[in-house]
Amino acid sequence: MKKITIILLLILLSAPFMAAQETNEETPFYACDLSLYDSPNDEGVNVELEFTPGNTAAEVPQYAIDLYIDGAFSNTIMVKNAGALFLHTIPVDKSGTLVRAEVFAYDAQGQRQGPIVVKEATSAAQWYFSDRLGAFIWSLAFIGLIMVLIRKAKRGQEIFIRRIAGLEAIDDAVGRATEMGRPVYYIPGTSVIDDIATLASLNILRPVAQQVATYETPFSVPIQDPVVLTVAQDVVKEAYMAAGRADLHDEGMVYLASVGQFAYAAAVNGAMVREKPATVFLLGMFWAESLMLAETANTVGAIQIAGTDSTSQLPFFIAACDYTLIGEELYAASAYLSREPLLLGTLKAQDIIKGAVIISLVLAIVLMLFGSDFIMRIFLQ
Amino acid sequence: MKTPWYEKIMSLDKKVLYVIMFVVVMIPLLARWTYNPAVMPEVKDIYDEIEGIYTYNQSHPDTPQGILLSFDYSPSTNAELDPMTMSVLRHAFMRRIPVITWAAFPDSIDLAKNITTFIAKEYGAVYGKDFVFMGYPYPMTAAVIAFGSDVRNFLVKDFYGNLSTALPLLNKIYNYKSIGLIVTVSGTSYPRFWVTYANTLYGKKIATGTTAVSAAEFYPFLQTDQMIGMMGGLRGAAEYEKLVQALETQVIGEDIGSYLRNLYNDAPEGVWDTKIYTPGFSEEELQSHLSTRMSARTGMASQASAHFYVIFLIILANLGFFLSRRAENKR
Amino acid sequence: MMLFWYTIAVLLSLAIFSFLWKDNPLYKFAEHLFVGTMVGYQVVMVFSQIIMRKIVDPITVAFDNSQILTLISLVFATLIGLLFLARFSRKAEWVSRYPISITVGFWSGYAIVASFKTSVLTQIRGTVVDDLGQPLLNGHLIGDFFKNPSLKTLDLATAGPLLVFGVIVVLVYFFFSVKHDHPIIKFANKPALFYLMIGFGASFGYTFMGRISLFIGRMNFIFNEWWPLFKQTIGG
Amino acid sequence: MEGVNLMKRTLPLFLAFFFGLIGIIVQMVPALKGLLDTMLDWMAIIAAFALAVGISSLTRHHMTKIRRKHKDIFFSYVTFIAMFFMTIIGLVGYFRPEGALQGLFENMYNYVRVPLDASMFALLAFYITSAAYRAFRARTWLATVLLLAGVIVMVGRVAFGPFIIFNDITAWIMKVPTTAAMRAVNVGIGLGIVATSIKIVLGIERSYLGGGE
Repeated sequence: MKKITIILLLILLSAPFMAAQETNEETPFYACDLSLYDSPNDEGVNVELEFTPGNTAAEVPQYAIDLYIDGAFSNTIMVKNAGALFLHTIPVDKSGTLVRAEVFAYDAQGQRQGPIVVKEATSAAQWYFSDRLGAFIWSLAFIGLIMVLIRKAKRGQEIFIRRIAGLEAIDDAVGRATEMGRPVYYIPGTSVIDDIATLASLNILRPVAQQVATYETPFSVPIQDPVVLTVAQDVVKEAYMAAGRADLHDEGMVYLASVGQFAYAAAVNGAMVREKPATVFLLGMFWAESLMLAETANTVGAIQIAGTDSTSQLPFFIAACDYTLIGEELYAASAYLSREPLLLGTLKAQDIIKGAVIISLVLAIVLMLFGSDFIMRIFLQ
Repeated sequence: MKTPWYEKIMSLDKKVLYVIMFVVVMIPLLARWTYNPAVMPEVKDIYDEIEGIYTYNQSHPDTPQGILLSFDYSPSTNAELDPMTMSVLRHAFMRRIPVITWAAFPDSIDLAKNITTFIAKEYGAVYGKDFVFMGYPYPMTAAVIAFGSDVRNFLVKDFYGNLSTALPLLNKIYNYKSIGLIVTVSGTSYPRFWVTYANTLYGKKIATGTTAVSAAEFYPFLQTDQMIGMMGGLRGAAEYEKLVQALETQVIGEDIGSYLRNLYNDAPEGVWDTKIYTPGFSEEELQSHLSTRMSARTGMASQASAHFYVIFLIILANLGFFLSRRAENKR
Repeated sequence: MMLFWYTIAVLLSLAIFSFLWKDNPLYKFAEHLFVGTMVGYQVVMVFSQIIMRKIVDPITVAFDNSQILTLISLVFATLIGLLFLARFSRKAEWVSRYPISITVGFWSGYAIVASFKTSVLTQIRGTVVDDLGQPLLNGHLIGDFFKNPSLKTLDLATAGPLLVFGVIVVLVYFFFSVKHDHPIIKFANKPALFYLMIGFGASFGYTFMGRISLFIGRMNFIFNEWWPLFKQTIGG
Repeated sequence: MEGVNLMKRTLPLFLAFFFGLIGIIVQMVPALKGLLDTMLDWMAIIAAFALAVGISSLTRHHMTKIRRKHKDIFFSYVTFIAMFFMTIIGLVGYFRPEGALQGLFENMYNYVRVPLDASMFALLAFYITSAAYRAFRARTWLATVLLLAGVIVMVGRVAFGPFIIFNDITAWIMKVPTTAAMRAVNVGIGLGIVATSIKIVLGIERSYLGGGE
């Protein structure tokens, strides 16, 4: 009772001075919406700030946000009241940093009021990308399945693989070059080694080189990227040795034609017109140069066996080449050609995962018809 | 035995195809044929939006709305995209709408600067008052968000090193409130980025100019009104160019040549900063200013004749194919 | 001076175009010049962007600030890179396999989760719902068509289902380890090829326009940039 | 012999496995962004040295021509001169950015490299014509579908007046069947990439090391 009296007295006394503030306490005049939170999916060096003004620009033309990092004042951000959401990312040095934001309002007279809102947040490092978790689990399942199927394949279980026309044609295409006494060209795409398509192509290069070595046909592998060059040199050399024709191997077969896609295309087009290969392999990742190489090969009368995982270049290969490996057929080629049980096992695993993906697609669609996004959340996240 | 004609056309020498192709593309280009496109609604929408800004500015002379034009393309796609930026700038300068331009990539800085001043000069636009060029804002996301509050804090200086706070235009137009339209011209997926930030966060109107190849990617945004309009490829550029030329005839008159020649005749000294451009046109400059007024439509004429040439070839090849197959069946 | 460089650009362009007629010394010259210039340019880029910016500068900084770990990391990477030079010796050639297997291994591991997410899950998601989160198989839209049959409502009602059907049949078409006479494969075969051929034909036709623009762009350079400059310089 | 084999075969396979694991981890763990940055720097540094191998290969290719007195011997010299010229002016320009050579380097870039690039690219206008002429023939029902889709879209791209209907058909073709086909192909490619990557990390696929056992 005594306390209340004192408070009442105090309020009465201060009333003339604090009239403005008093109304504030009931329904605060200055308003804004501030949220401060740790940035998701990072190593803990950012805190996100979202700020929406709550007053009109006439009432509060400008806000100021004071930032404190681990208790020490860092800087002030001035925000013009545009009536719109203001986003800011606050960089900090390390994870576990405490960030405090205090919002002040500048009234029409330019007086600083507040702090009207204070918020805190601690930056934190995340241990996994929440949005990549689904893909990670699928990949783990894929790896497990490959292990199981490889074991089966090692025990000698037959694995059926359908016919892939483009790969069946390799034999004839190399044979044709031999008969005509003209060279075989192998172009492993124009990308770098980071591109898995390049690796897939280098995996096909080995059996092709072996074939060429056995038939004693001239061989040429022009390359665009130095790292790919070193790998391709090894592949071709070992293939010639495996075919027992190390004597035919020449270091100059695999060479750097040029760097840069169009300079490469210019050089290879020139080489093709001059040497008139009978067979040209275009396997790997291509960009706009795909059609230049394919058309020039056609002009000199070569059979072209093409394959790429670039969907934008596939139409050109389909139109201009004799045989085309579409997308995943390129990746399946090394298993198909070698018939090695280990590789065939992974191909089977790939089909099973694909089946699972199709089934989840169908289930997700059916469940969506009933308004449930269960599959979407769990399997297709 | 003589080969019948239909067998011959099935295996025409490529050289013949190439030479005819060359001729087919060159004739419209040299003869300055222009293709007269039907204007698609998505292109007309951009035009109407800018006209809307003009009407608004007429009634609000002290608080005008401006246009932010972002050069989101590098020189490799300039054949299709230059005519778009030129037409949009012509439209804006003709209507005295304040223009802010910038370049999204380091190698588009020169291109953006050249085109902006090239067009500004045609209408005697004054740097700092009628237009500003902000160079290459980096990082782009931050710059786009900075426009939500006050871009002068983020881009402290313009491309030429002037303080942003010293430019009259930027003191009037420094955030999205006074930007009537954002135009992004790009051969990349940058328009998507503009939609995400400027449209979704700030509700700004976005108009896009894009290459023929990327146009399909952005149609869904038109349907949902996240973009108010789109110019797709050379054709979209030709449509806009046509609209702008019609407007120019109405505002300035038929004879653009003598308009340009007389533009700086009794111009006062010191209005135009010679660091930006020198007033007056040489005859050669005049020619290029005139020819860029129809470059999309002459390009489009070549484009259309190339398309019809190829379709003609395809029909020819199929005719040959059918006739030879019929002859074979008879045998 | 400007004219000199512009003229070189025009002559080189014409030399490249001459290849369409037949291989000739002009093209050969442009081609070999192109190769040499590009490789030289690459050397400069590798030197300035990698050797200087990623090796020399950071090592200097790390050395000055005695950041031992950074220093070790950089020196180690450089040593691995230097192993490529083992290629020049016949005996130690195999040592260059180390940098190769490190690069190949890292990029392969790096690709696994990323590819699964972007190429598989995101694409499949896009087949269930569209950009705005609406299901592609949408009963309402089909209902709308029956209420108000027109081309527009027909398109809206069928676009989703046709897309979903297409994705599934094409996916099935590429199964490797299922025999051809399997009923599902047999069923999917024709529609899948139909979708694929439309897709490839349309993409081809669609790109055609852009490719012509490139040539027009070159010709514009010659006639609208070089020629006026040439006239101006020679005439004046 | 055992030891050499270990060094030649097993260690590279182990390195691929080890760094493959790192690749997976940095892809999944945001907290290890620092490691990711380090690895990306490493990859750039390592790849830079391969250029030496590349240049030696290019040099050998042209030296062979010169030694054999090939009829194109002159052009091989062109390549060499261009390469050394570009390298020298570029490197000198790097150390003296204000000097004349830097300007020359930029001019070489803008007026030699850029037009050559653009002209090669522009050749596609011709190649795409001859490819269309050859491929778009109604040989089988499949080829007919390819042909029709191609022609409709080509007309649709430049349609005017009464042909404007082709525009709508084009939009539909691109939106429905083309998206479906490309999407399915992409999914297959994604699975192929994942499978190939797993094979490499696990050491099942070893052709890139020359192959064999």
